[in-house]
Amino acid sequence: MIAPPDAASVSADSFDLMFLVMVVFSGFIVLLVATLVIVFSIRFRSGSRANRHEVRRLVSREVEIAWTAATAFGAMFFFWFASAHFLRHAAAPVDAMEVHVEAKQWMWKATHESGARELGSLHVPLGRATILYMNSQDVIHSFFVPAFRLKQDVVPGMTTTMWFTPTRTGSFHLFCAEYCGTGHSTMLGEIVVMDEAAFAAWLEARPGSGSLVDAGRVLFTEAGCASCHDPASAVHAPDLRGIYGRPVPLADGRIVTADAAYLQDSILQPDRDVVAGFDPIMPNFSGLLDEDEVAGLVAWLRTLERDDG
Amino acid sequence: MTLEAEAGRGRPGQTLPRSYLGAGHSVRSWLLTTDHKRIALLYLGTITVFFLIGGSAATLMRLELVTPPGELVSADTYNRLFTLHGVIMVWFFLVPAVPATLGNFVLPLAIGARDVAFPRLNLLSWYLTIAGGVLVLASLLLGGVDTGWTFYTPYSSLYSNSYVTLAAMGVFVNGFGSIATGINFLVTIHTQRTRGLTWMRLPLFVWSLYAVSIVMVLATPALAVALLMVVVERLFDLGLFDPARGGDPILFQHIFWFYSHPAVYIMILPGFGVISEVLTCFARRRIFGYEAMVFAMLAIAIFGFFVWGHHMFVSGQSYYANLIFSFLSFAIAVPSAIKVFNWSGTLYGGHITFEASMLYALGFIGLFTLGGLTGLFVASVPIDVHVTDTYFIVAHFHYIMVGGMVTAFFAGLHFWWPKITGRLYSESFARLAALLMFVGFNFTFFPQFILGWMGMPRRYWSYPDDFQVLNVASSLGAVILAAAYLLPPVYLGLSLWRGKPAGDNPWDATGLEWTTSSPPPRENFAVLPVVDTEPYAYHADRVEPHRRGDASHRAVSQSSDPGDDA
Amino acid sequence: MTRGLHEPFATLPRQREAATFGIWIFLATEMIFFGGLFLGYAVYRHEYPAGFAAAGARTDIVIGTANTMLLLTSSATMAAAVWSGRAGLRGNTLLALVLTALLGTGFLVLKAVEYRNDIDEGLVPGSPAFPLSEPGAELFFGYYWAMTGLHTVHLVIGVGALGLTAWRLWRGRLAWRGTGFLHVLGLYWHFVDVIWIFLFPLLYLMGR
Amino acid sequence: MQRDQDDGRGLWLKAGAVWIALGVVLAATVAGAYLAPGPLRLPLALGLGAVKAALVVVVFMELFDSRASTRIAPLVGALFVALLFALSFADEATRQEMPRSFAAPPERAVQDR
Repeated sequence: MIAPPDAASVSADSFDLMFLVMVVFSGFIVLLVATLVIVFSIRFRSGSRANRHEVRRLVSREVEIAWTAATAFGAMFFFWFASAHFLRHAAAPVDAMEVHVEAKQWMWKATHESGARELGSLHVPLGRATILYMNSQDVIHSFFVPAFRLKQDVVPGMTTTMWFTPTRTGSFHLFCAEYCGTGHSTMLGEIVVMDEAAFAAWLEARPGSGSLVDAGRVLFTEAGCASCHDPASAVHAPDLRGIYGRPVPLADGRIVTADAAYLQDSILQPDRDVVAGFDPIMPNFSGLLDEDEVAGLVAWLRTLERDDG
Repeated sequence: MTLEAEAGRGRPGQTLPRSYLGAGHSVRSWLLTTDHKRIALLYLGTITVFFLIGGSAATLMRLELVTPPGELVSADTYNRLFTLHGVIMVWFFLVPAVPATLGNFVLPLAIGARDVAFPRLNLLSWYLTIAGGVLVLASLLLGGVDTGWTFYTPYSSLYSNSYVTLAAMGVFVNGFGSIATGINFLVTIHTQRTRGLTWMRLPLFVWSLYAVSIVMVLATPALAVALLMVVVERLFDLGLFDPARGGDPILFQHIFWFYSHPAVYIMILPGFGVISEVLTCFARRRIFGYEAMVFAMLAIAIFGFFVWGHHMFVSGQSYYANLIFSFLSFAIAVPSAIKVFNWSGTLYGGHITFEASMLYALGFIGLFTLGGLTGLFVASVPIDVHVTDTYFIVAHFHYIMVGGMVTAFFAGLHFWWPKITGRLYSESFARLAALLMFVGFNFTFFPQFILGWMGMPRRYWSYPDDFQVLNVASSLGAVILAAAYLLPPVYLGLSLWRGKPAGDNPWDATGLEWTTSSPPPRENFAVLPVVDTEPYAYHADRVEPHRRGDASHRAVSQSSDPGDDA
Repeated sequence: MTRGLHEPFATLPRQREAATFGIWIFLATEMIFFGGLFLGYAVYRHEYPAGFAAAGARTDIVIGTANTMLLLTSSATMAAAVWSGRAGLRGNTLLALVLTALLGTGFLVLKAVEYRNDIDEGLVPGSPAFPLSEPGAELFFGYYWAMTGLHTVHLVIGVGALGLTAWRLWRGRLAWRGTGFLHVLGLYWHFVDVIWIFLFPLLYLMGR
Repeated sequence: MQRDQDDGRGLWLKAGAVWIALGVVLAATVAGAYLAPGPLRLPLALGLGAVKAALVVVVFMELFDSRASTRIAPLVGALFVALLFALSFADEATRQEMPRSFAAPPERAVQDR
């Protein structure tokens, strides 16, 4: 399907207009050059009876000056056109909602002003300016939301910002656009735009909703565990059903029992005790999940065993 | 030992000396040669090998991208593939392709010189390229590099656990080859022009080599120091860009792009020169606006250094820098546009024939125009914010580098092949390859503009399903393109055995290189030529347009050429 | 046949001009090569003036100044070598070349002592014994090592070239008359000296 | 190739004179680093460095005895270093001032190789 990207922010609409103007202009120039080349090629092909008089120096200089001036004018026009748009959208409104975004190989984590956190997704209210303050814990990442026509690198050692006002509800792609290592193309997320009321309700329900097990179940999907550990996943990762309490053979030959401590270590220091037959590809979640969240995940894994019998 | 001292040199009427190809057949006579023509052939062999390696990597990537999930290769392998493709194609194919290969062969001939100013340095350049290539290939054999050709810190310096040091050193060493070539060409053009060949009589190909040498000499050291800083950071933990110690990863990008943006012009400027030679020859027309073309090339070479920041609009650099670099990037559109219009103007009033070189040249104008115009998109900050690091950028720079430079390389290779080898290739096969390349190229890369606009990020091993249709289209085009690239080695290779003798000047071209025999003798000219006209005097009496007719006419005129026995 | 004349040149003066032009272009590339490191230094100094002052005060000003004097002296002897060569004074040239090489070696010896002291004091980025806590101090020493290290590599190459040249001159294997070879070598040597002239105040005199 | 009849005393004197000048400027540079008022130290040190460099470049390297094209080469080199500095500082000096991190300080990741 070749469909134009969703336009879901204020700047996306003005981007689309500007893009269209440039496409039309470029199309015109391509047509002009192609016409010149093709018409001249046919008319002045060897053996044609076209009139081939010498182009006088004076004329050729005038033509030269004319198209140099025209190009210079065009270039400056587009600079003004683009920069005016850029400056209009440079500064965020003072009342913008703040969200802090942490990037890490290879996941996104957002913290709302209320303290609510989410992994791999970002919920924002419709029609309200939102500003993101972004930090990276390791390498350079880039926060890219095609539907907003916005992208900003997230650089370790500094804070970068990005702001937008969503204009459509729905769920949109979030990509990492700066190459960041093995999992770069799986460093995905979604931006969920909700109307104000739904967002308020979502935020309300966010911290400590339900039991530890429920939190763990939600997190198992949201933090991206399921994308690899689901039995149907294409990634080669251990199946976690019934893992709790079982002996696990490790790559270095040892055998350990998958108790709570082992599961917790595997989430926070995945490189330490790799299961035999699997590559050490699991990302390190330390710094992204707090103690409660890890505890929730472990609790959820425990129930998995019970369900399986 | 002076050349003048050799007995019997330079006397008119004497039988022509043996061709440079016959001046020795041992391996040693090639590996220790200081003849610019032989060094050019060494480069030709080298870049062909690297082109095949880089092309294979590209083919594998396109195959992987046929389906949305990563199925063919692992993510790590894919990352190593695109890094390898970039590193090899940029530094071991595109940068040496026209300057060190065609330029090396043609430059001394085109200015009526016996050789470049420093022949031994010229050979050293080749050895540096080879040494760099060996290091890069060694890193490939050990397990590859996964940083992307841009080597961004801190990923390259602190996080990547691949063979970054080895590959970076390879590029570093190769860079010195590039610098040596640049110095050599600058000094050659300054000191070795033959009598009467004033600056404003230089063919545009020579001017383009002059401009590109300036860029090579001034830009490459920045790459060298950027990579050196990454290497010492990896080896000695000096932390030059380490954010944990207060370092600034964006600083690396400034130094890197101070080289790598001008490097785009290293890769395209010589193409401008080649196209100017080919167009004028097959249109039988003086170049439209010679002076403007010269100044445009020099302007591009110099202003190419002012615009690097447009690669960094979303990097976290300051708003003010974004505006400054955006302005400067728009400014550089002007000289590029001058060139396109002047090439079109050159066709006006010509006697145009459509040999393979000419087809490549005409294709170049179209592809470069599209590549250049999409440059306006990335020069505008708000548009670049959306399209940068997506397939739009991939398509944009492939239009410039493959659609532009590779097309120009083939145009030049076909144009000078009879001079290099003394043989004519099959014109119909060559035309077929040219058309196939044009079609295959557009088929491969035009869909990528749309993909980027839809938001598909680059360097993705797997991708959401919405992008599949265009990815399949692009991969299909890549098959055509790959097939087209395999054609020239076949028919050009065949021409060495089966090709008709070319004669000294098969295209009736005006450059000095066409006044000596094909292939040229070791010392290029029996008597150094003297120049008394401006270049591209196709309108002059001695090359009346109607003299060039169909191929049969040319064959007759060749058979009367004496002394050609290559 | 003129000794030292190479293809494709017809006359020695022309070849000399070309060689001079070539080496000057090379030196221009070297300026940009070092320029990248100077830029890094400048950017971080702009960002962390206090850290850079504190770190700059820890370098060894005695050895630094002595080394600067050694290099300045070697530049004078190098110039004497080039001028002697031009005047056709073989003995004088040889003497001046050897002196220059010795002064360069002296610099390297002092630098080695200084490096050892630096390591003993833990003035190495990432060292557990790194004595300074100001932000940016580690970056200063990162650049200190990178810049002086790169300069030292250039100097080693220079001393090697000087030694080789002196030996070839002594054995009569060098076409030194009129070829401009000594001048080219001298230009390289002086350039390495000029780089140090700027490194010295930036690395040793800040924060005194 | 005419041979100079003197034993080269002239050239040693010339080199010695420049050497003394260089030594004096070096002494001034070191003294300035301790004595000059703070904000002036860097420009003073670099200015005196430029004087030393100019002595070496003009007298020892004989830049101005060369052909015009040769003289331009180092000038262009210097100009492009200036360009690198100017445009990089156009960014570095005008960055938005913002705290380095809004979260916990980034920890060093454990590196494999």
